[in-house]
Formats: sequence, C-alpha cells, structure tokens
Amino acid sequence: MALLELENLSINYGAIQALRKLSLEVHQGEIVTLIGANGAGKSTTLRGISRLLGLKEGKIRFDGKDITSAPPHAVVKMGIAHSPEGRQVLARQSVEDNLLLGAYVRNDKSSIHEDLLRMYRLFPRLRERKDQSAGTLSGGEQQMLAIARALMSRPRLLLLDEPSLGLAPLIVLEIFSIIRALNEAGTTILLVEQNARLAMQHSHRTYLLEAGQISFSGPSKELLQDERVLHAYLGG
Amino acid sequence: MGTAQFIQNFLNGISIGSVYAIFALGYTLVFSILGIINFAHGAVFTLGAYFTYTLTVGQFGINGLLAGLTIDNHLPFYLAIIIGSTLAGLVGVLLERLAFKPLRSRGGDQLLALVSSLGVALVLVNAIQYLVGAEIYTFPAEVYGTMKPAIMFKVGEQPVVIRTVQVIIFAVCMFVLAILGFLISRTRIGKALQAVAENQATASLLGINVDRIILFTFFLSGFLGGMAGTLVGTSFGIAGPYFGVTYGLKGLAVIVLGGLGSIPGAVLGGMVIGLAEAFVPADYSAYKEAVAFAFLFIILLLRPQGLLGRPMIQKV
Amino acid sequence: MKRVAIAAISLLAVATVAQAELVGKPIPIGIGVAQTSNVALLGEEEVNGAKIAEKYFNDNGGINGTPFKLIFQDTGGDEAGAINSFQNLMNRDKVVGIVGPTLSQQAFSADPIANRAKVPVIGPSNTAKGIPQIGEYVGRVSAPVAVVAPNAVKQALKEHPNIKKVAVLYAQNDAFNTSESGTFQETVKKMGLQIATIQKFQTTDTDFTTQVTAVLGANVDLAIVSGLSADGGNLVKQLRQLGYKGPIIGGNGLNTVNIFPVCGQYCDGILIAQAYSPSADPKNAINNALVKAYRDKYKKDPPQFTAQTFTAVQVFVEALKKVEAATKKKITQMELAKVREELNKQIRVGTYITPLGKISLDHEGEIHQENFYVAKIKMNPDNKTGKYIYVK
Amino acid sequence: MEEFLQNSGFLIVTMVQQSLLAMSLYYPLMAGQLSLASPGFYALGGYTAAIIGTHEFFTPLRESIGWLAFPLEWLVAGVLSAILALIVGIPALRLRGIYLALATIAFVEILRVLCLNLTITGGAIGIFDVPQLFESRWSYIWIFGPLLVMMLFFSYRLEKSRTGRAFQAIREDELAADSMGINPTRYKVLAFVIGAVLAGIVGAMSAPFLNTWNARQGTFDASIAYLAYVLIGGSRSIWGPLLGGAMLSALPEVLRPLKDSRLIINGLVLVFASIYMPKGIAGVISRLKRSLTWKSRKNGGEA
Amino acid sequence: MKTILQLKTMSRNFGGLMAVNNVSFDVAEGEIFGLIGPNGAGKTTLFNLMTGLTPVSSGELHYCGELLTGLPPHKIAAKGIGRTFQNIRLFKGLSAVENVKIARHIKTSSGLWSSIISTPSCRTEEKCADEKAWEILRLVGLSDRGTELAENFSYGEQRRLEIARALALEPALLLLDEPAAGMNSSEKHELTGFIRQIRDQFKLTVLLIEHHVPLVMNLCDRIAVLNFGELITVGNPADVQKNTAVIEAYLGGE
Repeated sequence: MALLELENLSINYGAIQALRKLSLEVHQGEIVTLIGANGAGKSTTLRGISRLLGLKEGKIRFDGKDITSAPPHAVVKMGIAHSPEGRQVLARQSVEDNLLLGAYVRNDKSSIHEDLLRMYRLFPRLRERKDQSAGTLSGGEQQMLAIARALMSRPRLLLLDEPSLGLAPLIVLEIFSIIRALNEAGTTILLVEQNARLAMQHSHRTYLLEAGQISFSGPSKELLQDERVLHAYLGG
Repeated sequence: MGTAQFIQNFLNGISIGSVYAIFALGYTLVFSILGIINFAHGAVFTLGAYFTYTLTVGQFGINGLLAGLTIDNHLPFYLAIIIGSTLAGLVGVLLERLAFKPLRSRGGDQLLALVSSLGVALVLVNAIQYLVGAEIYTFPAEVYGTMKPAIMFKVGEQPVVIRTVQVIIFAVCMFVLAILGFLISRTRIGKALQAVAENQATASLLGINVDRIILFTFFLSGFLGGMAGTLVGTSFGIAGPYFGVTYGLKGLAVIVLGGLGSIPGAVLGGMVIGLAEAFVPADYSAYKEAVAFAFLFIILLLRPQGLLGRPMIQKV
Repeated sequence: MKRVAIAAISLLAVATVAQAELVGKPIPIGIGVAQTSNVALLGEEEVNGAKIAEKYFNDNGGINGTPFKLIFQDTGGDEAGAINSFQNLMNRDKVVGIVGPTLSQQAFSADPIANRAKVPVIGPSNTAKGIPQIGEYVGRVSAPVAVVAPNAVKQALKEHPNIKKVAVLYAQNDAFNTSESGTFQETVKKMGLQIATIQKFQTTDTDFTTQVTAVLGANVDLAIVSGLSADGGNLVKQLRQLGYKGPIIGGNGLNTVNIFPVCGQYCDGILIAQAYSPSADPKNAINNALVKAYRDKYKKDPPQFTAQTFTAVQVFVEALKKVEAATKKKITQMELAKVREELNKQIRVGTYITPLGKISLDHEGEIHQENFYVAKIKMNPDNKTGKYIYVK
Repeated sequence: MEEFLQNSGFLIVTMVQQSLLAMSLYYPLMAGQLSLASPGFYALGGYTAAIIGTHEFFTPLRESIGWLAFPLEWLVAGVLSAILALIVGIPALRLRGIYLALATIAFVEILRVLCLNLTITGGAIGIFDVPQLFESRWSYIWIFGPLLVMMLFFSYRLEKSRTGRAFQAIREDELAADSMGINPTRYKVLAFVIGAVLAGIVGAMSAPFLNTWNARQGTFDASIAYLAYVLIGGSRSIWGPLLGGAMLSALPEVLRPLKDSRLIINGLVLVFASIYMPKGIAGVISRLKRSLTWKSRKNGGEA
Repeated sequence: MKTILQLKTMSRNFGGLMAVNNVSFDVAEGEIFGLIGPNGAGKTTLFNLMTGLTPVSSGELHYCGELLTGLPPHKIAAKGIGRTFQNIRLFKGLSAVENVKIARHIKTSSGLWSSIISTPSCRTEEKCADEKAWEILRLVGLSDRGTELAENFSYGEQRRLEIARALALEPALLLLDEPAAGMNSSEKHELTGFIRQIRDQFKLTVLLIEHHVPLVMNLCDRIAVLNFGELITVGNPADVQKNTAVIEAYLGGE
C-alpha cells in the first residue's frame, strides 16, 4: 500500500486551475521527485498535501487514512513535514528556536533534545549559529535549517520544496547527500526540484508535471534516458 | 527646568507611560497576528475596570438596569484584578469568535474588521450604560491596602512628590510586562505565538494550531486591556462607559510610534508618549492632548515602521 | 395610479391644515437630554430630576386636575442628535414645550429650530453666554456662570485673608468650564490677586500630574478648579495627594455629590459656588420634597442638574396653570400652537418658588435667581459620602 | 406631506449630507488610499463658513454681497481645503494602507485640539448664531441635493475617464500602474484633494444647517463613522457611500423607538453587516439584480 | 545593428546580498534577447532595475543613448519600455479592455475637467483609446472576452492579457518576465510564434526571462546567462548551450 496517495487532485487559484485531476503515489521508503517548469504546479501539489491550500476536488490519503479535510497542523501531527519553497525560516527567531518549533507537535522532551543534537551533528553549521536569528543565515544555511526543522517533527513523509534554490553547486551537492542519508535512515521523501537532472539522479521515481497535469512518470533512471523527457524539459 | 522638576516629570511620565504600554500591548499583539486594528480594545479596557469594580465593590448606582444592586461577596483587590482581567480576556476571545473569525473565514476585506470591531465597541459601551448607567464609579481608597497617599523626597532643596498609586501602577505594569516577556519569549505557546505572527502558513506547517493561537492572542490582548483599565480605574475612578475611548485613540499613537506589531515597541512607545506628555510645559497644557498625535504624524512621515518596527519591504 | 397618489397627497395636506390640532391628554411635555454618549454622564442626572418632577406634580393635581406626561427623546451627545430629538418632540410627540438639551453647544444648534417652530424651550443646564438670546421662545433655569462664580472667591478671601497668588485650572474642551474659568479669572484680577498659573485639561483626562506639578511649582495660596465631576474630582484628589495644602475653590461643575466618591477624603473643605444647594434653606418645602423623593429612591442628595431639570419641569407646570387661568380654558381644549404661544408668555411672568429658591425668567428668558450659595464640603467618616455645608 | 417634511426633513437632509461625507472618503479610496481625513476638512469648511458668516471683520463684505456670501463661503472652504490637502497629502500619501489611515486620524485630532484653543474658532463653545440660508431645515435639501446630484454626475464621468482609470489602476496595483506610465503620487494626491474639497464644501454648507459650529464636529469618531458608511455601503461604486451614508446615519433615528437599547442594536447591525455583506449594500443589490435578470432570462427561455 | 539598450556595470544589493552584481551587456534593436539562469539568479531583479521599480545600487542604464537610471517607473514607461511580471500583476478587478485602456495613459492627455464636462477632444480621444484597446485585444485573441474581469481569466489568458497591456504602451522595448510559466507544451509553442509576430508587427525589441530552455533556444537571437547575480556569458543559443559554466549552473552538474 502506498504511504501517500493523491487521487484526482484539482486546485484552483481564483479562476486559474493550478492542478487538474492529478494522481500520484509515494511508497514507504522512496524518494519521489516532481519536476516541471515554473508554474507547472509542483509547489501547489505539496501545498495541497500539507493542506495549506483548499482542494477543488480529489482525495488525499496518508497511510490509508483520508486526510482530505484535515487542517494543516493535524497533518503535521500525523507525520507529514513540509519544508516550503523559499526556505521560510522564522527570520526573527534563533536557529535553535526554529528547530524546537519544528518539534512543536511532540511532547517527549528528552528525545526532542536528542534530535536537536542529531540535527547539529547532521548540520554542524547550524550548531555554530544556534543563537543567531535565522534571518542572518546565508541562503544555504537557511535551507539546511528548513530541512532540519522539518525533520524535528520526526516525519514519516518529508515534503521538500526546491531544496537547491539559489544555492551554490557545492552546497547543493551537500544537501542532496543529506537527503539521501535521511532516506536511507528511513524517511520517505517527496521532492520538488528544478535542478531536474540532479534530482532524478537522487530519486527512485519521477513525475513530470506540465500545466497542472502529469505528463510522464516512471523510474528516474529510465526517465533520465527518455528522449521525450529530455526534449520537453531539458531541451537537450 | 530644575533637577527636581525634571525628576518629577520623569516619574509622572513613566507611571502613565507604563499604563499606555500594557494597554497598547494588547493592540499590538492582535495586530502582529492578524494585521488589523481592533477598535473594540478601548471598550475592553473599560469593561475590565467595571469587572474588577464589580468583584471588589459590587455596589451599583442609581441608573441602568442593575441600579441599586449590591453584591456582598467582595474579593480582595489583587484577586479581583486578576479575575476581572481574565474576564476581559474572555471578552476578547468572544470578540474574535463573533466579529473577527467569521470575517476571516468568509474572506472579507480586512478593512471590514475595523467596522465590525467598531460595532462591537458600540455594543459593549452601550450595554455597560444600559446595565449600570453612565455615572462615575470609584474604587475605595483602601484597594491597595492602607498606605500613605503620596511619597515625597527631596532633590537638593526641591521636593519631589509622587502618588503611591502611581508607584503601584508602575510596579504592577512592570510585573505584568516581565511575566508577559517570559511567556512570549520562553514558553512553548509564546514561541508558537511568535511563529504565527511571523508567518501563519509556516507556523501551521510546524503543526501549530493557528486558530487556537489567535484565540490565545485575543485572550492576552483582552487581559492586558482589562488590566490597564482596572489600574487607571483605581487611580482615577471609572468615568462612565466612554472612559476607555481616549485610551483607545492614544493607544493607536503608541503602537505606531513603537512600530506596529512590535512588542518591545509598544512598551517603548508607551513610555515615550507618557514622558512627552509629562514634559509639556505648563503654559502649553492645552496642547497636551495633541502631543501623542503630533508624534504619530511625525513618526509616520519620518520612519513609518516606528521606532522598533521592521521596515516594510514591498515585494515586486 | 399617479393621479391617485397626487390626490391622496393633496387630501393629506388639506387634512393637516384643516384639522387644527388640540393638545393631547395627558398634556405632553418634552425632555430632550443626552441619554446616550459620553454626555449621558450629565443627562442621566437630568432624567432623574425630570422623573421625580413628573410624579411629584402629577400627585399634586397636575395642571389644575389634568395630568401631564413627560416624553423623553435622547439627544445623544451631538448637535444633529439634539435637532432630531427636538423635531421628534415637536412634531411627532406634539409637546407643549421642551426641557433640554444638555450641552450649550447642542442648544445653539437645536434651540433655534424650536424657536422658529414657536415651541418654548427651557434649558436645564445650558450656561453659556448667548443662550436666551437665541430667540424669544428660548429660556433657561441654569444661571450663567458669571453670576455664580465670584461668590466663592469672596468667601475664600474671607476665610484666608492672606491669599496673594492663585492657580486657575479648567477643562478646556467643555464650554461651561471654559467660560466659568474666564469669570473666575476676571474676579481674581478685580480683587487684586495675582494669577500665578493657568492650567488647562480635558474632561476626558484622568491623569493630572502635569498640571498639579505646575501648580505646586508656582507656590500658590488658592487653587480654582473648573471641571466636571470626574475630572474635577480627580484633579482635587491629585492636588491634595501630591501635597497642595491651600484652599480649593470648585466651580459649579463640582457641585454634585458624584464627586464624593471621586476625591473621597480629599473633597473635604472644597469651597463650591452653587446655583443649587440641597440644604441651604430648610424651609423651602418644594426643595424638601425633591430631596426627600431623591433620597428615598437613590439614597443620596440630588445633584444640581437634577434640581435644575426638576425646576424646568416645574416652570412648565406652573406656567401651564397660568395659561388656564388667563384664557379660562382647559389646556386640552386648546389648539397646540396657541398653547405653546401662551405658555411661552406665561413662563416669563411672575416668580417661581423652586428647589433653586425664588427665581423668575425675564423677557429674554434669562433666569434671575435670588440666592446663590457657597458651600463647603464636609466628608463623612466613611470618606465616601459627604455634605455640602452652606456657608453663606 | 408638509408635516412629514417638518418632522423628517432634517433627518433626510442629514442623510444626504452624510452620504456626501462618505463620498469624500470614497474618492481617495478609488485610488486605493485609505484616508480618514475627511472630518478635518469638514471641520475646516464649517469654521470657514461660520467665521465668514459671523465675524465682524466680514460684516462689510456680508452687507455688500448679501446672500452671495453663502456661495462665497463654499468657494473659500473648497479652496482652503484644497490647499491644506496638498500640504498634508503630499507627505502623507507616501504611506500605505493602515499607516495612511492612522496619519490622517492624527491630522484630524491635531486640527481638533487646535480649533479648541484658538480664539477665532470660539474655543470650546465654538461659533453660534450662524446666519441662515433657509428658514426650515428641510429646505437645505436645495443645496445638499444639487451637490449630491453634481457629485453623482462627477463620479459617473470620472469613472469612465482617463483620470478615473488611473485611480482604479493604482487601487488595483500601484506598482503595475507605475510601470504602465501612471504617476501614482500625482493621482493619489489628486484623489485626496477631491475628497478634501468635497468635505470642505459640505462643512461650509453644514454650519448654517446646524446653526452652530464647534470643535466637536471633526473628530476621530466621525472618521470611523465615514469609513463604516463606505464599507457597509460598498467601496466599489459611488452608490456604496451614497447608500451607506444614508442608511447608517438614519439607523439610530429609525431605532429611536427602542429607547435605551438602540445603540446596542446599531452596533450589532454594524457587526452583522460587515460579516454578511462583505461587498456592502451595493454589492448585495448588484447581486440581487444579477440573479433577477438571470432568472428572467431563464424564464424567457422557457417561454 | 543599432544598440537600443545598454547596461553598464549594474549592481544591486539587498542588505549584503548581491542580487545583481556588476552586470553589463547591450541589446540591439529588433532582437529577441533571452535572459536565463536558475531561480534566484537575479533575473527579475535586473528587470526591476531596468524599469525603475528597484533603484540601482550602482551602474548605469542607457536607452537609445539616454540615461534612465534614477527615473521613476512611470517616466521609464513613458520612454517606451513596457513589461510584464513574473507573478502576473493585472488589474484583477477590472475588465480586460479596461486593463489595456489604462496603459493608453501616456498616449492620451485629457485632464480631469475636460473629462467631467466631456469636451469634444476628450470624447475623440476616449473613442480612439477604446478602439486601440479592442484592436490589441483582438491581436492577442481575447477580444471576445474583453468585458470580463481579468481575474476570471485562465493562466495563459492572463499572460496574454498582460502582454496586450504592455503593447498598449506602444513600446519600442518589451520586457517579458517568464511569459510561458504555467503553460502546457502546445500553449508554449503558440507563444513562440506570437512573440515573433508582435516583434515584427510592432517593430519591437524583446527582452525575455524564461526557464523553459527549449523555448528560449528556439526563440532568442541572443541569450545572457545569470547565476548568483553575475553574468556568466552572453551569446547565441548554440554557443550558450555548449558553455560548460552554463551547464554546470543551470542544468545541474553531471
């Protein structure tokens, strides 16, 4: 059974139909990538899953439970963490406070502390800056913070929106290796990325979105070789 | 101005300024979360004073529906002010549920929140008058226990005098501010509140129940408003249902001066305006009323984000 | 369809002209005072006075056996509200005369309208200069401040002959207090005293430390406060708490028992210029009746606005009786317009023995009051209640 | 009829007057600017008329031009309002949204305290015995009515004009408008001045109408009341302030029979109206109209 | 060919972050010039600098030999530079035709009073503006929906309406910020033809930001690539595509 299942999801912004009857699934233990041009509906899909956006139609199931009408905070509690586009760290609060807020839904004080230390091990740069306000971090550091913060809720499914956005190539590679490590440690990941090649290399399966619909899908390795995908997206 | 005069004005200023500060905090908390100004805050201020009065004195006058009613169970003042302010906080919660939430969930124009909160203010003020009349209610002198009415000391040859009530008000305000500061910066709910103020969407992605935090904010706001009302009421009496209107208006000046939505800003703004009013030269006392608004106007032109506010960045 | 409508309208017009209106029974008298808004603080005192008067005079036979009834229309605190209230009273409620409005500013707005409609108005609390001059149908029972105020200064000098420097404080957003303070200032100058400082405040103010600090700095021997009960009482309280020891004169706005709870023990000793004293003349039967009724109902002495409104109703009642005597007709059998005209004439004739003492209204409608009072506040040991002890 | 006018004439004229004041707030709002300065200009206009009408300095002028003094008062009030609007507007209109609203509230309050203290404005008592243009209150419809009609016509033409489009563009998106060649400052100030001049003229007409003028005429309360008129009426067309001003100013009078509780009900109406009529009365009407025409079209189709 | 636009060492920093760093290039009259680079590379900021919405920190912008830096947006628009926005900034509450007519502002002149009394010249002008607006709407294929509110349009239609609005300025230089965002393949294909068509018809120079690489390669005469606010390269599509720095930055390293 799929961990996450989207069935005929449609989302509108005013009169604009951003998603049109989109269906996809993510299985336990996978990294799944959504690629597509700007405005294709990638972020909208993630925002729909984390219930930030209202649906026009369709169903979302997580772990067999229907979460279509659950509020965002309840979805987090069920085990879905979303690291939004543009990093969206709480700029006025310290790095550590940001991380602790990531564990807002948890009550187990001691294990929260353990996780905090784990994040600092994973992202040593964050430890160095734990008392700084998050707004003063560089772009890459903010991205790390956003991912770390999402992990603090101990999610079963992590939604990552454009983790490489605006980052230098070296940092991008670093982030992707962390994503891999997280996945190997058991977190299922749904990834939205504009750096398509990189994302596909790091994921099991890929969906290609065009104007709110899925135009291609399949194992990443195969799609990477697919002429049509290359042409449509990479312009190769 | 002599040193004594200066100290005198300074003490007067920080005492009234501290009341402005906790009153304005209530305004600014709601603004920081919802980006709207709650025009009913002045009415909640008034209501808080009446609540505490009811709990401590419980004796109603000659007009209104409750005329002549006497409640015999008097609470000690310090308990009453907490319960009274809590009740005012609950009014704040009610306000959010009846006047703000429906607007938000229907996606109405944000400006309509001004009108609906104005409507609530009208209801509250007139309901007070309907119940207990427009007359003046005063707290007995002993609410704070038996103390000398004023404290006097000398600077050089010149005497400096300050009313005991002023000192108590200042102390209570500082105490409340300290607790509030702790609550907001150190506790889980306080951090959640800050997160919601910064970005509601992000906050909800962290599992914060934004709706509940908004309710909590309105409770805090009402609590602080009610407490400010009570403190002013004990010092000066409750001068009828319209008692909070001037504070409501001045509070606007305070929060803009400090920076809309900024918590330390509200405290600083309150102090600055309290002091500025205290230092208005005697000959120009007629213009004291305009000081807060002159500050408001000038700060908006020179530094619209206020003293401690963050600049507004417009996204292109 | 259109023709029918026109016909109906003209018929209506004819009907209203043809059918000259009689005065209703019981005879309606209008009370247009502020029952809402921040002016309600004053208006409520007036409503209470009117209600006591209604019961008292009806119990005593009304207008030669015909009962009258008071019709209340709220003016709110603004000018438009006063006009609306007056229009309602005159046109819908068909009153013979109106007591009101509460504020002088409102009177300047609404009284001319009543005057043009030839409806007599008696102001219960309009003390500004120029009110009776609005027109021949406008009068008042509230003595202008210029006559009341100086008495208190004289009394203070009598008690403290060494007074040299004076501080004058007044509520500048209130018409009454502004003009009263002007009178005080003139009086002080005329008596050769020095005005050391003039401090202004708002009736809505609650904190007076700035003003008090200035007064203390000026080292004065006398402080004169013109304000309303809440602000004036607070000012006195803060003056005393911060160490002012000299005599205090309160203006007419402080002439209400409502200030007792405000300044508590610090009210003690304030000299008040009074247009009304509940206790000055124990032989004044009608005042005794008012005081008794008020005490029975509200457990305290009636404030000045209550007494003045009572007086205004009394003037209407007695003048209506005189109308019946002069025309030898029952009011209820007369045309409304005629009654209003006759009533206005009779109001200005003769004298009235009222809770304010003996008064009369001159041809302009200005009150002539025989006695003004200076009282000194004496607080009871509970510090919540007190008395005005008549000193002159 | 006569009796009806006697009784309700003042109220009807007040409704028109308040509608006009609501409109004075509508023009800046048309250009997206939330200005609550109208009561200040209204007060200024009223004082202008009251001073020209009563001050001894103007006695020779009044005697020589007779009734023409009234239109002169309107003119002077309009010009003074325009000048003050330029002085206040050019710096203040750099502010946006609630900040502008607060700055204009501050302006109104500063002006009020000033008027309370000056001798020429009569201090707290104000100026009374203002000369009358008409005997009965109802007759004042002959000045407020034409002004209302003129403003309706003005708005009708404005909305379809180049200037009106510039206003709307700024309201919808100031940056995009700027990028389309529209100078936002210029048009924002223009809209502000139009509102100010209207409020000033209404003030000048209102001083005789109310017989007296004082510092209680232009207050914060009025600022908020006008805002409520526009929002409850509907801020998207000129009919909004017209309906809102008329209905809300009549409401306390209509509720008069409720006595003590009338203002409580008044407040509840405001709350419910803002929740259930987010587009205002005008919005509800146009929705009704649309559903009616839609129905009739449907009926026609079936027939 | 004549140079129409010249960027000289233009920079902009936002609180320490160099969003645009020392960028210089020329655009020739009549060409379609592409601006590409990853998200956050500074492309939109560069557009905002050119149209005056964001003041430059340093550097100069010359247009037809005239210095534009320091001018407010409406003056720059009046010089003949029209633009669209990445996030679509239509006047949503107004109809399509009103949106276009608003952009006729600088081409018309009637003042407030002449509009109120409706002078003949004003009426003529109004009529002309109306006709012109409909004409442009026809051109972009939206004339049958001209009276509908802009907010009711689909994504692709809104993009087209935005272009129509910019065209109503009768610009010589048109800046398009991600015109293909949110379009599907066939819409994108149509767009390519459309941009060429308006270039020819209006004698335009077009500067466009686009993510969709095939579209850019296909459409543009020359391309500039930005990364981290800096210009990596300028050249024709074939050269740019081969540039290793570009592949590294934009397509992702191997």
